Amino acid sequence: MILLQWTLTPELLYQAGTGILLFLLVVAAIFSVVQKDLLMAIVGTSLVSLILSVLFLLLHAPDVALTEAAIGVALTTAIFLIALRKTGRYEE
Amino acid sequence: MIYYIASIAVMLIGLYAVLVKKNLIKIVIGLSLMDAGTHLLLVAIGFIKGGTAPIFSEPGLTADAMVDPVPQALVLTAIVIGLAVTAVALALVIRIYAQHKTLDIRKISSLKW
Amino acid sequence: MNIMTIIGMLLTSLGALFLLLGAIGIVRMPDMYTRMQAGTKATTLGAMSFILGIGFMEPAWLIKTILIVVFIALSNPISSHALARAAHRSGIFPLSRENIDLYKKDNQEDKS
Amino acid sequence: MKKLLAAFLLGFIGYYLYTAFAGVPFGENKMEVGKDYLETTVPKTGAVNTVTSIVVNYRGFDTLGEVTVLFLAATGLGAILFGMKGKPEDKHREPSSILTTGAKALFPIIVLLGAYIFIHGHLTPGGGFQGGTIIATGVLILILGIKSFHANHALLSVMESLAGITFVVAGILGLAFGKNFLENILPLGTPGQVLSAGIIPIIYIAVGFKVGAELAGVLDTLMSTTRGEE
Repeated sequence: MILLQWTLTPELLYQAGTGILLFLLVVAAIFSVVQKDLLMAIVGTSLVSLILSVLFLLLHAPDVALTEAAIGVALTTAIFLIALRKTGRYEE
Repeated sequence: MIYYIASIAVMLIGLYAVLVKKNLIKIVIGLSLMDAGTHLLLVAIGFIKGGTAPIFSEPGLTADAMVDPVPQALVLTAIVIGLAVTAVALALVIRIYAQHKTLDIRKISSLKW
Repeated sequence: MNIMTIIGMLLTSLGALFLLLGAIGIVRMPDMYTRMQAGTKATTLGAMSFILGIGFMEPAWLIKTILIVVFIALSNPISSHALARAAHRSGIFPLSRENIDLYKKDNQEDKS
Repeated sequence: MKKLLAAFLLGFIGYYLYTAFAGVPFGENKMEVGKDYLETTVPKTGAVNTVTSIVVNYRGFDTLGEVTVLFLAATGLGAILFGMKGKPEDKHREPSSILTTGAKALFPIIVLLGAYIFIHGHLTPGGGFQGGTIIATGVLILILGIKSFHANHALLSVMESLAGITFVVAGILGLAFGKNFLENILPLGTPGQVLSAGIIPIIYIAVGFKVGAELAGVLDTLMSTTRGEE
């Protein structure tokens, strides 16, 4: 009976979206750690940064979201990829 | 509350990568994951329910209904420093690879005694 | 509700529809190139009309949104081109029965 | 064995972190410092964005240290990779003509976006670090898109030094006018205008140029390193 009383309020949608984003964050972090292909692992860290930037926006921190989007998603990934090009791609 | 759990989980995953993984790039990835978890934790501490962003962009916004700006300024600093740390660590990794032709930390043994 | 808001609502609905079509296409399409065609063309149009619709709903932001639309129209095709080229270079070939691969022929002509 | 030990340690640390943060209420109170900054930021500093006024004005000394750390990182990276410069030997390196033209067309727009972000740092979200990073991303697009492109390191170092000197001089001017280091000496202006907030826009523009030059130098140094196996 309690379940029937729930209505689809914006508050509930907001909380559900936050929960899904946090779950995806943890999943992307685990993915980037267990993946043997280092290129995929770097894509995983980039995904972590992207979700983190959306979460900062939800937490009313637009400055931090902009910084994370510019530094975490773009530049850190680029530096990782350059370093991967100079070394080996697969983890033994 | 769920923010705290998720950020602590991300920090622990990064710590696991630093402790267990043998590949140097994986270790740097773990360091950057620990950074990310700390940033989320700090910003989540400063959050206030029903608050707005700490920018007085329109008339009528009052200081009472704003989230805490101090953790955001701290995290802003921390992200930039994290980028610097990552860049220097990856430069070290490139140098080690040129010297030893491997990224496996078990095979890099010239500094052990 | 004036005419600008209605135009903006129509444009944002159109953009959301195209973004949804792009997402369905990425799931549904069989190989890399067709997937990329769904994921870049449809989302380019979707994002452009979505942002332009927001510009119509808030007329103070119209100039900035037009600039963003121009930037998306410049940058998104270039990035998808680079992506497709990198995929072709790294050995992913189209999954089709006829095996028409004009890009490979072009490359060989360039090199000779 | 090692994994088991690591899992045990992680459980230990996780439990204590959780108990430490279980007492911190989520989304309720505000620290006194933050409250004070929020109340005094518009009358004291003239900046509308509170985060910017904390980063540049209340904790300007901190930002000077941060910029120094970035400079040290760029210098150290150059020192670590010293002597590894050479021609990249990849055969797939050559960019297509679409990419070259697109990079040339996109670079001014990206620099414009970065400059917009760090000039409006005290009004809208963003600031010197973000704008500088966006400019460095534009330089990365140039490096990827144009085959024979190399960043002019002399120009970059001149830009970076001038920006650093501007920051320090803006601080010392406060001392010269009988106030503290990095204290505001210019009129505050109307909050919400571009030309307001005293020395905050000047410092943030300097920080933007400095960060952009440093990160572009870092990217160019990393890109022009050889693979290391000869």
